[in-house]
Amino acid sequence: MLIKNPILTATNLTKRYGPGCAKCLEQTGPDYGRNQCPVCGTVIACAGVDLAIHPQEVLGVVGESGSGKSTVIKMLHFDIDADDGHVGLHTGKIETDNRVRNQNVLKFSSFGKRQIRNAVMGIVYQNPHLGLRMNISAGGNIAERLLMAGWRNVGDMRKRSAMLLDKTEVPISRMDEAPRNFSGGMQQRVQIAKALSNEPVLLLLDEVTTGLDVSVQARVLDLIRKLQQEMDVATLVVSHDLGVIRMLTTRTMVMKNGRVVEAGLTDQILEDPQHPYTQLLVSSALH
Amino acid sequence: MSLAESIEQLPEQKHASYSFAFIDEGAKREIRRQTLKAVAIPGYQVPFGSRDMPVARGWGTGGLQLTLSLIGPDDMLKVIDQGSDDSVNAVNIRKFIERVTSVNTTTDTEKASVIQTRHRIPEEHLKDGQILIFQVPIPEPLRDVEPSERETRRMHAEADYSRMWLFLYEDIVKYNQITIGSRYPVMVGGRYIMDPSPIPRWDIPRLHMGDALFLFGAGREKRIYAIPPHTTVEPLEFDDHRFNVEDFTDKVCMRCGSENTYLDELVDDATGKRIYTCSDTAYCEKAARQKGLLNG
Amino acid sequence: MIEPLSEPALESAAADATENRFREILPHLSSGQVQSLLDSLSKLPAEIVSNPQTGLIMLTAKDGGGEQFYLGEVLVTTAEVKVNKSQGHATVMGDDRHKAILAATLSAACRDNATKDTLSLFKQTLGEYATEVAHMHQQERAITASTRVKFESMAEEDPC
Amino acid sequence: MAYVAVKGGREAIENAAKAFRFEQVKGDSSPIDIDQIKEQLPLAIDRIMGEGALYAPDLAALAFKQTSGDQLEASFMLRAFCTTQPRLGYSLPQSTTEMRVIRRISAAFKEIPGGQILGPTSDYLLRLLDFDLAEESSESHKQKRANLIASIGPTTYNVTSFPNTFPKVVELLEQEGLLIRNDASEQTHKQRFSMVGTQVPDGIFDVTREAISFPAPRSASLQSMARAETGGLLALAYSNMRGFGTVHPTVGELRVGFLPVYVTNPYTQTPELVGEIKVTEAEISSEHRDNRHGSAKFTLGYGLCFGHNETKAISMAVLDRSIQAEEPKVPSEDQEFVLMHTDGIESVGFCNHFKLPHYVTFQSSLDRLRQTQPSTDALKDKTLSEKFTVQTSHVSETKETLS
Amino acid sequence: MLRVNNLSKTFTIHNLGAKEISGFRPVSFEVATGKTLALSGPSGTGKSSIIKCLYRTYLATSGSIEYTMANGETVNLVKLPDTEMVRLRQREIGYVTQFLRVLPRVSATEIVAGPLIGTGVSYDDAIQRATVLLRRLRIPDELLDAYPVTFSGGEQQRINIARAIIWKPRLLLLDEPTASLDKGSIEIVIELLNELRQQGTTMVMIFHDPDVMHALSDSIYLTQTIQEEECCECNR
Repeated sequence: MLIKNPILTATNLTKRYGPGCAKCLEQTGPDYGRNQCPVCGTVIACAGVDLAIHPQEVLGVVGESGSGKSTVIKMLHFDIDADDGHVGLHTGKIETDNRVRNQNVLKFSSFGKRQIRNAVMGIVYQNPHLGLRMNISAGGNIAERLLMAGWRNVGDMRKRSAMLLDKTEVPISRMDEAPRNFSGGMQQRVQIAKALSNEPVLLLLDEVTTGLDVSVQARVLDLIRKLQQEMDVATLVVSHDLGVIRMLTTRTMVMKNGRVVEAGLTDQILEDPQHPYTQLLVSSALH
Repeated sequence: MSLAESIEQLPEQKHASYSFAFIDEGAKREIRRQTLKAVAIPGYQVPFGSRDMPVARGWGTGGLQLTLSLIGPDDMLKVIDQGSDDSVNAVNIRKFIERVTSVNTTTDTEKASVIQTRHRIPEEHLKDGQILIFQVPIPEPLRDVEPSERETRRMHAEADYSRMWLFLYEDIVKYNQITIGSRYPVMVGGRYIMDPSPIPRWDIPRLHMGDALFLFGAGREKRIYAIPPHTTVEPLEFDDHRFNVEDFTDKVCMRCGSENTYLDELVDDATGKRIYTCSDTAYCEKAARQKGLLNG
Repeated sequence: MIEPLSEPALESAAADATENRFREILPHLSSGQVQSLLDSLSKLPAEIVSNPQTGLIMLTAKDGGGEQFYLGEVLVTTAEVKVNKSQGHATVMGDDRHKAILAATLSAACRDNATKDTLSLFKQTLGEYATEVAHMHQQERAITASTRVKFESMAEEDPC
Repeated sequence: MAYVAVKGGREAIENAAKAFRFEQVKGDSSPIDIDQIKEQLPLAIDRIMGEGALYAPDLAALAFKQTSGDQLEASFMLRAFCTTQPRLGYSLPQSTTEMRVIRRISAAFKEIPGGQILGPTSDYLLRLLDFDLAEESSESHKQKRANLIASIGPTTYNVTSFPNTFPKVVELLEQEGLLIRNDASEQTHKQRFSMVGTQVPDGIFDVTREAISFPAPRSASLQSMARAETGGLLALAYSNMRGFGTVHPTVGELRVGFLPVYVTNPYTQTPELVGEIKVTEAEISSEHRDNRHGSAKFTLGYGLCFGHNETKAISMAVLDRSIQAEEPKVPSEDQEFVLMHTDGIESVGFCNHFKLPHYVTFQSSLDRLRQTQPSTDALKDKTLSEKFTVQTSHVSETKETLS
Repeated sequence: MLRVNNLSKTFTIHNLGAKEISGFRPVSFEVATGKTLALSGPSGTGKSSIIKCLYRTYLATSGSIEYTMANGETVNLVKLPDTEMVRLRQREIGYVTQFLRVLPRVSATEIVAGPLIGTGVSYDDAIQRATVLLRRLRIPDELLDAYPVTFSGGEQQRINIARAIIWKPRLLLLDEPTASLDKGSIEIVIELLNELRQQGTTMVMIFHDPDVMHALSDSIYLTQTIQEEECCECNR
């Protein structure tokens, strides 16, 4: 059977905070219920995480706070440097360049990483302050990514910004207003518009609905799902909320104490969880 | 010889004797080395161990250190401030350099081999072999969008200039034009965004593909950077919002009659009317003399 | 009373007792005193190798944890003097050529076997100044000691 | 007519300098002797040397006199003087444990080994004007000295039992394991150039020879603060202590005294005593919750400066502690912010440079502003007085439209 | 096309001290291409669990499910990598239950058109075909653009069935999709499923109503009660 190659493969993603020692990996993880090494005090934010994201698919990562799921997404977006691991890209967009093909992009210079990020990624953070400049107009926020990609025509950028804001259901009349004045849900929609502005191959969503009112959460989720269908962009969804995972994803990884404890089809994870932690997570969510 | 005799023969101690060009030789060598690096990487800000000068930080110590480390006895020096050779600070700096080097000075742009300037490029075309040294208060073009030096250095390293462009974009959104007056950011050699020092936009086009060497010294901020001859220098602009210089349409210098120079705007005490004169006073004088407007 | 020298200086094999003592006292001498000490050596066959140089040394300090950093510069004068075949070098604080020459000369003389024993007048004068400096130090020390806060001792007298 | 004269600048400058000198000599009093300044105003001299980063009391006194008592200007003169002087070498690394102490107190412990020594301090003096000082003569001056010596002199106190050196108070905390030391092994910075004729020690940053970049090694930040302006350090340290920060300092130990200075003798290769310099040292401790070990510990802040300047040493120690914050949340925790804004010479120069003419740039801004204003063309040829009236009415029109 | 060999499922409930619960007695059966098989047996014999194992919503504990794909290649659905299973669900295997599990705030036609769009049909075309199908299932026009969450049980089931059959899967798994339908509706469903059958869709099904079962199935597989010690079926 012909399976399209994944656009991103990551192996052994590892991030630790602290000096590290020989016992760090042995004595942490879900079996011990901790991610801090009892010997040297190092915190293992995540270790040995493998994942692959295929074109157009939506992969979920679920786990409680401190499970390492946000660390994973931030390492993939190069927001934090991985201590170990390999990430290869096969997006079909930038691999014509031999410097990217078959390379571990984690080892790239920050300049190289920035170029990759600009070319193929979009990210939406839980906290809009991380993804948006609150004092810059909504249109300007979107234009920033276009400027990164080399756009140099104000009129063209404004057209594209307007189109994206329209798509994400932000009134175009507010394009020149700063997101500081917007509601949380609207800020999230501007963030999504910004993330999509460079037509990313990979969209990273980090707890995008956490902190929003329930009704607003629903609208943002609907929007993401709609855009996801329309734009066929591969998406990594990180959330502690099984409802979000159920609604958006087809495959899911479950993380605890910095490790992946289980991975499978989302309906299987929800209906036939294998790992004790997943069973606990599912039973507490459903009942 | 006895100790008493030996002491007798000691030359008299001279307290106020400074070495040529004030700065000690080791420091001069270092500044030259950093200058060479700056020339090799056009537009890149090279950190250097800026020395304390006997003029205040912010008063041209960067330009002064460049001038003093490069100047030789055969050089012909010109110093201007606001385009004028007789502006107080220009006078002060020229006096100091004369005192510690005894080089010859001139007001004639054409004759000068080294020109130290604050805020202007002379109107006359600078030739191959001439060096124009700018005094720079704030060498970091990204300072207005990012206060942290650590962060701006990262931005330069990664050519992450979107925030600078965004600043210009927002300006256009708010005011329908870029509101930067002087200190207009430029892209040098297609790689580094550079602060051209607070020269007016009028002077920006003359940095592009010039014949002379442009050096920039920021003493307080401890940075040297350069535009070597024949380097592209492009003001940041959008396809649909072009860079433009100050508008002096229909205005002429009342002293020399020049129609295409950067002008100072003055208010006539007697009439209260606005009048204009060339900012570059040496050029103005030369032009006036050529037109027979001045004697001598 | 002059403080004893710290370890590194004492360990120096070449250091001469007179020179060490002189070194301790030197910073506290007035220019007149320096002059009379120079006078006591005036007959010494001494040649100033190069003119005394005023300049800076960077003071390397250590913080509580031993981390080294530069505290600031100290104005010093250095001199090199040759007595017969012995070279003497000295660095003294301040812009003071005579002090530097004096110190360098003494350093050279202490290393020169021929002149080593002709320093009696110098030693005598130095002795007088040392007493004066020591007296001054003792005064300062006493003043410092007088500002020590005395807390009542809570502990029983040690029976041993 | 105009701001900057086309001609005549040179003459005016020279006369301005004369006018400045005239201010110093126009009174009838006799000139001050350098020694008088040095001996009778030692704290001023200490500050000048500290901020000028040059230990040279005679030059500091001279500079103080020359600048009419402007302490920052005097420091500035010392710095400029340094530029003209060759660097002959580096002292041997000197620890303050060998300090000849004249003052030494701890706010952490009541009784400390060696005792609390108050030394020469004005801390407990009432800040009341002493009008007797207005009536001093050489004789009364000497008499005062004699009286002071007599009242606290050698006979009264047993000097022999007075120790030569004192143990460090913070070591008491260290022995108990209550202290996290700064890791001295982090000195990884290498000098990128070497001076002619002198051996430059590795691993110590020298801000006088190299431009600082961030994050800066600790040696760079200690040196920067040691030469920083007292008031600048105080303002930032105060902001932290007062609540815009988390350092709650306890002065573990404050000492004032004399530090021996050694260099290596080029012939004998042995340490050679050059002299001694007065310094002030402060070690402050602040409680710190350590995430790694989950327990609270004390961390140290360190301050050391030329001369007797306790405000500076304590402020420096507080800032040394605060800028070690991993994620700066307030200005005083941001290393770049603290180090870049506390140098007195640099900030005073930049502040004053705004006095220089800026009209080329102003003209450029004017051009921009006029373009953004509606119909200013009509105003251009009017006289100033007319212009003001027009502008006023323009503003009121706008207001009406808005309301 | 489908060969189930000694398939079993045991649930390990870790929160109850790793208690093991059997899902069904091991089963083995085959279904040829274009044929339909009904699972029949008393309630509690794990019929739904078997279907879920076939769809990989449950992970089988042992045994194999050999499935021959459209390209002729045979794979074991128990071991198939997740991503390939996702692809099979998009291209070949459909699944329908009596419960509507769909996204909220999506209109009836869009829900039904969804799988078609997934196979590459244009949005407008897919909506058009969904509308036709829903009308055939007698969904009133005014409900076509409404959210099915608000529909009656019977209407929801019809939406569910429409969604399952519109894209004509190669293998359709049905788990009581007609449980609460009225007789008229059931007849339409039977008619539609028979049309699918004639077009070659293979089916594995559970129908409580024997009439429906007989109307649709070529053969029947009887499921058996789990042994006493194996306890009851998991109530999931």
